[in-house]
Amino acid sequence: MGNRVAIIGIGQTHFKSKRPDVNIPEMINEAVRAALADAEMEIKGIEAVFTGNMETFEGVCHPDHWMAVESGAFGRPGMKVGAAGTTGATVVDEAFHMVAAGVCDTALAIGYQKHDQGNATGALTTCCTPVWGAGFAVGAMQEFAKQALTYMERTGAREEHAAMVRLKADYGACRNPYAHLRLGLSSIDEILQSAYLVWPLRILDFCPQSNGACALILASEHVANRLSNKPVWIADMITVHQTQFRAGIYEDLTGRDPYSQEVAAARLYKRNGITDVRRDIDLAEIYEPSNWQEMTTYEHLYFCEKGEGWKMVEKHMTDIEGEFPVNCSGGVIATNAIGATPTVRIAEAALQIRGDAGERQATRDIKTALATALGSTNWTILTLLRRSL
Amino acid sequence: MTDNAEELIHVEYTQPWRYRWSTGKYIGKAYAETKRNKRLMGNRCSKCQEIVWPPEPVCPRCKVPTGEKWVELGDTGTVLQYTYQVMPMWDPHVGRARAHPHPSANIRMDSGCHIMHRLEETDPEKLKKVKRVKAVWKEEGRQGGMDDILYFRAIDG
Amino acid sequence: MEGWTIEQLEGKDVFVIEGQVAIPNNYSAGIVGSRFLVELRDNCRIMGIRCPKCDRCYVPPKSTCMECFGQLTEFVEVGKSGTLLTFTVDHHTTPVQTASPPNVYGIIKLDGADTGLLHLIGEVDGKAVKSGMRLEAVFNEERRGSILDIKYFRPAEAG
Amino acid sequence: MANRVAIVAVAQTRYHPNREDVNEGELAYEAIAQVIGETGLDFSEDGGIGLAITSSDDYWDGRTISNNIVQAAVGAHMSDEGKVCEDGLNAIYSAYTRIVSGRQDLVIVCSHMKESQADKSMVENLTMDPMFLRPFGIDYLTASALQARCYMEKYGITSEQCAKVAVKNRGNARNNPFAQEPLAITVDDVLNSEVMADPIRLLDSKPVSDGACAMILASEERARKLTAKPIWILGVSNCYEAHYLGERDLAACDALSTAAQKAYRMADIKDPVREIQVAEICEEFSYQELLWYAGLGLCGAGEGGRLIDSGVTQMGGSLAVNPSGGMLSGVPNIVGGMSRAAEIVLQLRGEAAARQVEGPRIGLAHGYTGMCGQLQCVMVLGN
Repeated sequence: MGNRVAIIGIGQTHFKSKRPDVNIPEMINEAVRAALADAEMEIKGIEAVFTGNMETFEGVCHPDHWMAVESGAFGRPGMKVGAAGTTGATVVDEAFHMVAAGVCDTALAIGYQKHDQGNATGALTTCCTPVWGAGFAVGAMQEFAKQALTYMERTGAREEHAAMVRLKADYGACRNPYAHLRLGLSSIDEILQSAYLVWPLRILDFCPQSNGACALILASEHVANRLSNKPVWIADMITVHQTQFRAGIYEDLTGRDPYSQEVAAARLYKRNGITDVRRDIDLAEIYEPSNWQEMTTYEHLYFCEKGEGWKMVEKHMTDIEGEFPVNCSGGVIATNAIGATPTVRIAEAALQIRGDAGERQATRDIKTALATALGSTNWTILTLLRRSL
Repeated sequence: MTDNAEELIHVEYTQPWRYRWSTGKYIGKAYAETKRNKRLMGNRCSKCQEIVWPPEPVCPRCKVPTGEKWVELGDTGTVLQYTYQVMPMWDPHVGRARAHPHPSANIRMDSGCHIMHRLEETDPEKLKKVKRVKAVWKEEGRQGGMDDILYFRAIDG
Repeated sequence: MEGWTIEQLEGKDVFVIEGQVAIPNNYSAGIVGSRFLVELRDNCRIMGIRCPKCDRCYVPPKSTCMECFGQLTEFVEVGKSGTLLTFTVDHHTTPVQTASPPNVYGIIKLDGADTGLLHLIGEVDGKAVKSGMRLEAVFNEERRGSILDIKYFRPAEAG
Repeated sequence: MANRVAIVAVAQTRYHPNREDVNEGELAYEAIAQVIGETGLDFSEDGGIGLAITSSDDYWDGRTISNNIVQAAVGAHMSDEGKVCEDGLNAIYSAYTRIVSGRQDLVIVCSHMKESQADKSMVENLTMDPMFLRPFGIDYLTASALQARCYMEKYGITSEQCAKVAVKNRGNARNNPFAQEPLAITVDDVLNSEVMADPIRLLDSKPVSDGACAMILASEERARKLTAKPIWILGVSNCYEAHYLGERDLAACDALSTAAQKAYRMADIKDPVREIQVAEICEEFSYQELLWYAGLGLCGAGEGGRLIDSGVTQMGGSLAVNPSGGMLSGVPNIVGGMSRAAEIVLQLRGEAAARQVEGPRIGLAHGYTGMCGQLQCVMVLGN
């Protein structure tokens, strides 16, 4: 199906809570330069540029227009796409299809968010139909809280398990120079003492609001083989979105609506011959805005049986040194620049395949990796990466 | 040359964005029913027979037109999930941070449809026991929409 | 809800809601933009940034050259006077404009710059404004680090 | 390239200054229901429509993730979905790549917009750099007036020549049942209308409009079974301009030239004036049609005035431009490019009724997004 597509350049900014030293285009430019340097390319070699963020978080309409020069889009094809929390993967999907279609040989995909320019939690509440949901002002946080409660009730997971997820994430983040929250935590007690934000979510159960950008350079097979000695191949990408008012329900009441992540994973595994996930995939970078979602996501992605995600955490199976490492980078609870987050998942998974993840490199050899993207209304994009096709 | 070349400037933008949103025909019908008759009305999909809520012209699941088979959701249901907000959060629709004293809940109505609304009970301990609930309607000043229900009150059985 | 009005369309079960989305934004000018704004505010100087490779001077300054994608660091002061490239006498009323119409806007190529700067034109009747005319910057008495620290450009004295 | 891509069904709503009787989802569904009905397709996993790509804008809609409202209508629940935050022609471009790559064989695209529910100036001002442009409180009209003067003065384009575009397009709109503002006006009417931002007058500008457009794209194999008149996408490309007006040559439109040249190369078009019989282009202001003529290679730089004077682009001319009435007769912003492509499809199928151009084989659709056409998209279609 289509031309083969590889990632040949990876660049990200250092994610931070404040970036007063750059405006939005300049921040994007840092990631673009880093990706070009990684691929040992110049901007001349890029044929198309795709950008994405959550627009209302910064209060800039058509932000791709303001940053046209800094993103490299000036004089080139490209477009801005938007798909809630999954946007950072949608940009990659867009670039992937451009190259797979043979429309161009190289394309740049940029996900970014500069949270310090606005109010993301406030902006997110406007995703409800204004004429319907307004006044309830429930952002993603409250929905995640409800999911956490249901998860505890049904599976036997405890707050301690959520704390273990943070501890694991912090271990990775402290080894990742790009990560935002690097707390140096040593025990789960420190986490269990942090204040509740939205019950039962504590401040340390939740992701921070980060500023940053991530850029990937995609190339067709012949260009990738010519320019790169370690291309990472995009074996497949899949998108499954779910309508808004199915959101927030951990399990559908009727039993008829599965979770979008489950559907996406089942379809992806089927068409790529993956029958035993932990055998056929070596590592995952998943989008978990809260500790609790890391555990439920394991289950949705068939890493384990239903109701047993917390056991994987308890057994340290998903640690950097574990048999099935998940989020060696520190994940989303350590760094969340929403529009960049799914792009970072793909970037980090690709770095692991290249063996270029430095101190956060998984112990086992990573040949195949899965990167996920999650939108607040339960939208999903999955990317399957391989060292060779 | 100035000495404070390292000073970093910020530019504020505070103008609210104004809109005239339409409910459209389907949500409009639901508005009219809450306003006039203190009734929650959804439309039933002609194919799967599920209630579409809030009402829409197309059933998301079956991807076919729902038709206009209107059905009452009733006033009673069971709380499935709830949460309460500890810190005030920015509400862009009113333009300031505000707290929501009433917990947000997902409620399964006895008609089978699930909705999102607020609970009357605010005590965290008592909340854990709230299962069966009933809508408490505004007696006066109903304008249409979900705000015509003040909150859901705990009931027995 | 507070600050909203709901109105039912006559004879229809359709409602129109007048409401708002109000989220304050606070934009970083960044190091390059801040330098420009601080110079305007403190010294009434207009700074450009020059690409040594393309020999092109940008006003307002930017950190990336649009020609060669090079990173720019070389600030240069440009003139307070320049040539009007194009203009409009703007009569329409909008909720976002800062002064009631008519407003005269122009794009001015300052002496020493290679790009045009969008700004207001003042102290002249709209009918007397002509492309190619010479203009000079008039600064506000009170300046706060904004592009509007330049009050407007007015016709320059002879030459 | 392995796969050819065809447009197999198109639909538009009637464009209207204020559709407050419907929300955006219901409005979009008016067009979507038609293309679904016409093709008899469904969204089943086995052989149904596999992907929906919409184009809309969070700021116009007043909500974040603006595609939420059309998700059910475009069949995107538990399915593949994309949203392009640009003019609708870019959404077709995106859908095109999915089919050429062989990863989808049926895609529904939809563009929807209710301009009546927000304020144009507010949204447009929000697209601008907050440091150096936004504080002036300007909008695209002001920016376009600066461009119009620059272009007109450089090439001696007259207000009469611009007015001729407004007269032609609004006159053509009288043959288009979807058009919002079919008008029999004269050049004098335009020149005597209120000055908005000199040199742009009220009748040089497009009115506020609500509407939606939808279409279904298919691979060659599926297209052959779905319709006797598939319309093929022969070439498509887009290109960005720089943001700051002072960094651009406002009398030129380099991004449009680049996009057009790429699209022509893909479509193997060497002489667009001879090879293309009908064009639908986005002109929010009358001067733009003249400027875009040159960008699209339909005339030399600065010759747009002469081209409109020659009558070539009138109905009955050898290259009719905007037989539908174009944007000036009232089409919402984001929907512009998609509705242009829909009109070209109707022309190439010979189904454009009273606005039909005689026997076109190749048609051109153009759409742009942003201040003074910052992102330009060009598509060549053939039957």
